[in-house]
Amino acid sequence: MEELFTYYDMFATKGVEYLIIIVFLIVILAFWKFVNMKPF
Amino acid sequence: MNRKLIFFLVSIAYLILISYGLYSVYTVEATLRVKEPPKIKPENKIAIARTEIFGKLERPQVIFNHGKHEEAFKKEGCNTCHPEKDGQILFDFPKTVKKKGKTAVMNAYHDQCIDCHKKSSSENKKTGPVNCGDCHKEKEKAIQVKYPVFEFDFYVHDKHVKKLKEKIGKDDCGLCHHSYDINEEDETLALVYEKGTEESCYYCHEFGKKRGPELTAITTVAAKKGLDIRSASHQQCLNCHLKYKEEYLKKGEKEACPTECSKCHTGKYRTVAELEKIVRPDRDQKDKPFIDIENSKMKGVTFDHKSHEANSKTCRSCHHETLNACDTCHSLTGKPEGNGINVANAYHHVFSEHSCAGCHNKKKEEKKCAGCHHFIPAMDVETMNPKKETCTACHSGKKDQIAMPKPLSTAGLNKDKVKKEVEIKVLEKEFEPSKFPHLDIIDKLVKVSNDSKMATYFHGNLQTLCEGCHHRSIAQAEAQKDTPPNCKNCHMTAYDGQNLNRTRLLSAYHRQCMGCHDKMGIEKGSSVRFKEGDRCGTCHKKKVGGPTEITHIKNQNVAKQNKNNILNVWRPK
Amino acid sequence: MAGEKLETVEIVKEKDESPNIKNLGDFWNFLKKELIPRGNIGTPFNVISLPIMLLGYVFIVLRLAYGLGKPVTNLNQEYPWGLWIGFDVVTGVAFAGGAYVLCFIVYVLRAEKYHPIIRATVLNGFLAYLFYAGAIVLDIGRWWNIYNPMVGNNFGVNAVMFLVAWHFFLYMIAALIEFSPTIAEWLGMKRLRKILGAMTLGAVIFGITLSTLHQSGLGALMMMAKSKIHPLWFTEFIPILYFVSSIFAGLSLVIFEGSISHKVFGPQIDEEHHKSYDDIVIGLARICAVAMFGYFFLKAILLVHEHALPYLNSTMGFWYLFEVIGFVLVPCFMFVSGAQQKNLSTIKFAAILTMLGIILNRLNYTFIAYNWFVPLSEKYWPAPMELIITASIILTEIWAFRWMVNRMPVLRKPPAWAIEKH
Amino acid sequence: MDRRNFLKIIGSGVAGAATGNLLTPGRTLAKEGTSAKELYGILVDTTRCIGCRRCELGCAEVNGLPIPDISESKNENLLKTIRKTSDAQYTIINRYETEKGTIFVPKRCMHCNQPGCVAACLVKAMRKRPSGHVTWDLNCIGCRLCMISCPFDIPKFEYNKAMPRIQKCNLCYDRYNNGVLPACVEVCPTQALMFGSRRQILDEGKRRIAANPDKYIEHIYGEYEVGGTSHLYISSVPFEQIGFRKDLGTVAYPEYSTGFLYAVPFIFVLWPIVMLGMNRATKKSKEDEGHHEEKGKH
Repeated sequence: MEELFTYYDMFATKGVEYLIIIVFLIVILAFWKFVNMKPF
Repeated sequence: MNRKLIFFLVSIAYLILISYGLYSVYTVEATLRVKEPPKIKPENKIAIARTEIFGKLERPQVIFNHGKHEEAFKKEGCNTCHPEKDGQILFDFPKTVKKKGKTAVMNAYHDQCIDCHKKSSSENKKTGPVNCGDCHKEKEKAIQVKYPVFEFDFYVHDKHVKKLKEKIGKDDCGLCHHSYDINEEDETLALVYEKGTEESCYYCHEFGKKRGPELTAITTVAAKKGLDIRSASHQQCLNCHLKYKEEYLKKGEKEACPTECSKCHTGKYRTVAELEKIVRPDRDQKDKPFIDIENSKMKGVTFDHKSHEANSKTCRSCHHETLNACDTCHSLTGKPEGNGINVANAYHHVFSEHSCAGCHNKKKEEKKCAGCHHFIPAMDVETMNPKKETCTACHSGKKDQIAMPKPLSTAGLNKDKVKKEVEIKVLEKEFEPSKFPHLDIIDKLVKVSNDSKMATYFHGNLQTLCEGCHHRSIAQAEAQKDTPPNCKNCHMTAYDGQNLNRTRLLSAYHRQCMGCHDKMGIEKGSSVRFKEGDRCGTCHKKKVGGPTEITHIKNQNVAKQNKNNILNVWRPK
Repeated sequence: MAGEKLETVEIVKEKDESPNIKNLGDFWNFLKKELIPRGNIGTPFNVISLPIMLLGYVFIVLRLAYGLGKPVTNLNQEYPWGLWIGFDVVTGVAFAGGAYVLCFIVYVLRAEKYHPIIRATVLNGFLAYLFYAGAIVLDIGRWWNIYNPMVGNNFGVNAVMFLVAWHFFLYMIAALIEFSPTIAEWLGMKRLRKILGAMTLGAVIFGITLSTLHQSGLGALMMMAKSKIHPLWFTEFIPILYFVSSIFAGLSLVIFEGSISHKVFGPQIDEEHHKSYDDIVIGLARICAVAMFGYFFLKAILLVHEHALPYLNSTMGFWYLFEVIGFVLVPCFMFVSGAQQKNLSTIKFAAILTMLGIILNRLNYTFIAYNWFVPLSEKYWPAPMELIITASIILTEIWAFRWMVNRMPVLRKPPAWAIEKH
Repeated sequence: MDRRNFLKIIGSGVAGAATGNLLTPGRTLAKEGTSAKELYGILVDTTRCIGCRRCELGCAEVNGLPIPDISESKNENLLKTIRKTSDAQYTIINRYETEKGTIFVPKRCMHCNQPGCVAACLVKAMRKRPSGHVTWDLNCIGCRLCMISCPFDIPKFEYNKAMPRIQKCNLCYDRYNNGVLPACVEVCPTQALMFGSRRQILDEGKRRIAANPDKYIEHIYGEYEVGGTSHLYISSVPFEQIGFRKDLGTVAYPEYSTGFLYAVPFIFVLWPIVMLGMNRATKKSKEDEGHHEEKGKH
């Protein structure tokens, strides 16, 4: 009579997280270059 | 210089953002619980969402004003929008869907609506919108349009029977009732009508929860034709109504043969009492069938079918959609048709609406019964060794005769044994003893019992009523004792250390009395009363040294006792 | 220290002969001599700060007399922790993080470039702990029991608070040891100076470990408030977030504080330090930027990880975005561009933004996004007395800082005898 | 009781530190069945409570709190608002209007099997007694982390006292030691409260639900919530309608802090090693570093 049992996928977000990591790895390269650019 | 200016502006911007943000965050109202989508009165409107086809909608649903269109197309007739098949209008929409699939249906909708609107606007008539936003209104997104189910009760049934009779001169139930011959090869001839085999529409036209090979076969056919209960009944009723509407209008009977949604789906339902006088449809059922399952252990039951007809709104409420006798589907061991429920449970299952026991339990929940009965656990075949009388009440084994016990009366009561008024002094420290009008209550109960036929039949004798409060007290034993069956005979004043769950006297009284008052809806002395703040007073008259004074005294004691204990000293705010 | 009065900056010429202290008597005289204020007293800073401080001390007495509740603080049953924990302790400690980061860079990684500011930073960190973390004594309801986590027989070893308390205590000692050579130089205790100097590396490493743990520990305190903190802020990784944010929080405070003390104590600072200073700040800016960049992505991942995306489109959501973008991403890039164009003002501005962001972040955890769903009537905001007490604590710390800087070789070169190569 | 424990603490003093109190982790690992002692608690049947507020009276009397005025007139206004337990009231009764009519709900400490407040306390002032009572002691330093860590907002702090205490229901621990029922249970006129071992009250709750399935909803609040509580509720309406949070989850609250706590020793071992290593590694690359500085300069 109470709420039904629903399956809660605790790993639902993993895929996106990995995507973010990939993005991060790419961006960090650019960022690192940017940071260590010779001051003008 | 320039940069300084920029910094200044940026910091100003940040300041504003922070202060505004803080303000809005502090004044945010909690969004912990979701709120109900608003319902509107369905004034012949229809919410077109068709989520069963479209799934999640890209645009808000359309609230379609059916009434208006009906008005507009009086002359043209329903078939302007609704498809027609061999003289019968099928009340679904759109008229023609080219092929399957979401987009096809969507286009069909748009074409049919918008084309018509365009057309009539080109004929510069007053017409509906053609732009998306005018039909798919964002503000109507969450609105729910729910039509209450129409109940084709005995009153309506009877009316139809009479009307049709005076139309065709004889009563021909075949106009509505039919059954489907699954073995018939020729589809067109499959629908047959045979007198005395009428069923409820739900029997074939409600899908899903059907049992038995034959019936499932039939329902699948019905499903293939898309004749679920909704469309089937609309088709059946409305076509007929449309046919006769005109001539009734000529006669000036405006109300006859309604076709607007809200005329049938009123949401008003007749009560059993209102329907009591109506003659029930005759399907040559017996008045007092003798139910006797062969080679069953119990004696047969003579069942007063007639009085039960009068006390139920539809045949379906006992017979499921089929109007067969119970034992056609429920055998001693249970068959697939009967959902595997054996005959014993079919009659005695406590929580079913269709079984005797279940229905009677529902009755016991009614105000006037619940007072006593909500304390008495529901009894079914699983109850261990019930009293003999309990079974024989129904299982008399006497064919065609029902021994109706005579109504109860308090005449025979021994007035000096049965107190007129009982004084309860359990709380006399705080209150005056509360007076319990013993005899009046008995009289009241007797009256209640006598008013109901069912109660009269099952209560049998006065002792039964006593057991409502004096539960577990055996009449014979009480007769020999000279002390009355006091509550304190069993319920001790203190807690039972061994069994903390045993009810002690204090709670026995409160729960018994207040429970009964609650259930019987007697405001006075029920816990509902606590709303008005008038609490103990109703039963316990105040006395000096009552709660208020006690509170005061105790408060001083606590204060005193706290004085000499610095760490525990309590300072009022 | 509250008693002593301020001097404007005035050149203190190198003390080549430092006091030689034989016994307590000498020390006492020396201290008395040192405690005497120097230079003029009526500077605007003093005129403003002194009354505030004194008022603060009065209020502190009030708080001890009348308990925590109104009128002193606005704390209520819904919000057990307010400004004193949220700002003084949690944020203050985060700002003190600069000490351990720089120690790591200088003593562990031997980036000598940052050596000139290490003493000031360590001193700053030490004082921050002493005063801000000391403020916890005010906030603790039953302060007379404060020794219980250290002495007695019921240690709640399972409690995060227990760790934090001990780490505070130990880290203060570690920081003191790190700083102690300076004091020794001030007192001219040559032998002691040697011993203490030898102890530095050990103290540093111990200190860094402790900092790692209690910086994150402060976050871990909030772990059991799961049902109260808004899902956007609550994650199982709060400790890590706190640790990472403490890195750039501390460094940006170092930048900020450095820029001020370079104005105020300018004359004490020798030439080459002055020259190298810009370079140092730029370097710090770079470190900050990278740390913040990482922090931002951590936030992004956690946002997804906690299934918190749906909340973004709400008032709290916007507040969250404002915090993450406005106070992490923006300053991050300001730092970088500032470093590019060797433009200190940009960097300083970014530093200020970052510090603001940290304050907001910590306050979010303690009372803004905490119990966010209670009605406005039960919400908490700092009471005036609370604010003044906080202000007075900070000011006191600044006074102490200034006093020590002016007396001890913090910014100026240590006495000749003390310069040893490491 | 406070004083007694207080003296005990003073008495044992520092010497007690060695008595293994340190060595054994403080968290109570109370599992029914496995331990000879059982957790005790109260089963609250919200369908029986009639909102007479006698429990508030009894509780206040026993615990030396201000006696609430439970007379009719007062009651009315009080019950209009949904109240919370306060530093002057360990237990309160709230009134909710639901689909099944008026329902009165007594609220007090849930006495979790794994209490957040206990896990949060750095001086073991909050303690989960072997008998299941969660009690507060005078060695508390008043950091109020227990208030933050309690999923039910039960511990309350006396803000307006120079010598404040944390105030919360302790299930009448001292009465329990004297073999007396908790005050609220003692005075309840309808036995809406049933005291007993958690096993008993859980069984009883299930029995009642099974006996009248259409009266109760099939859920015992506290059976699994926050890892199980010794204070159980059964109700005729879904619990969110009578002011219970359904989003607390079934994880014991201390579990949330374990992640950090378990990491601490490892970091204490690893960090020094790693940093010593770094320090050693950077030693050689001296001139290299100088080189860097050259770069930085121009």
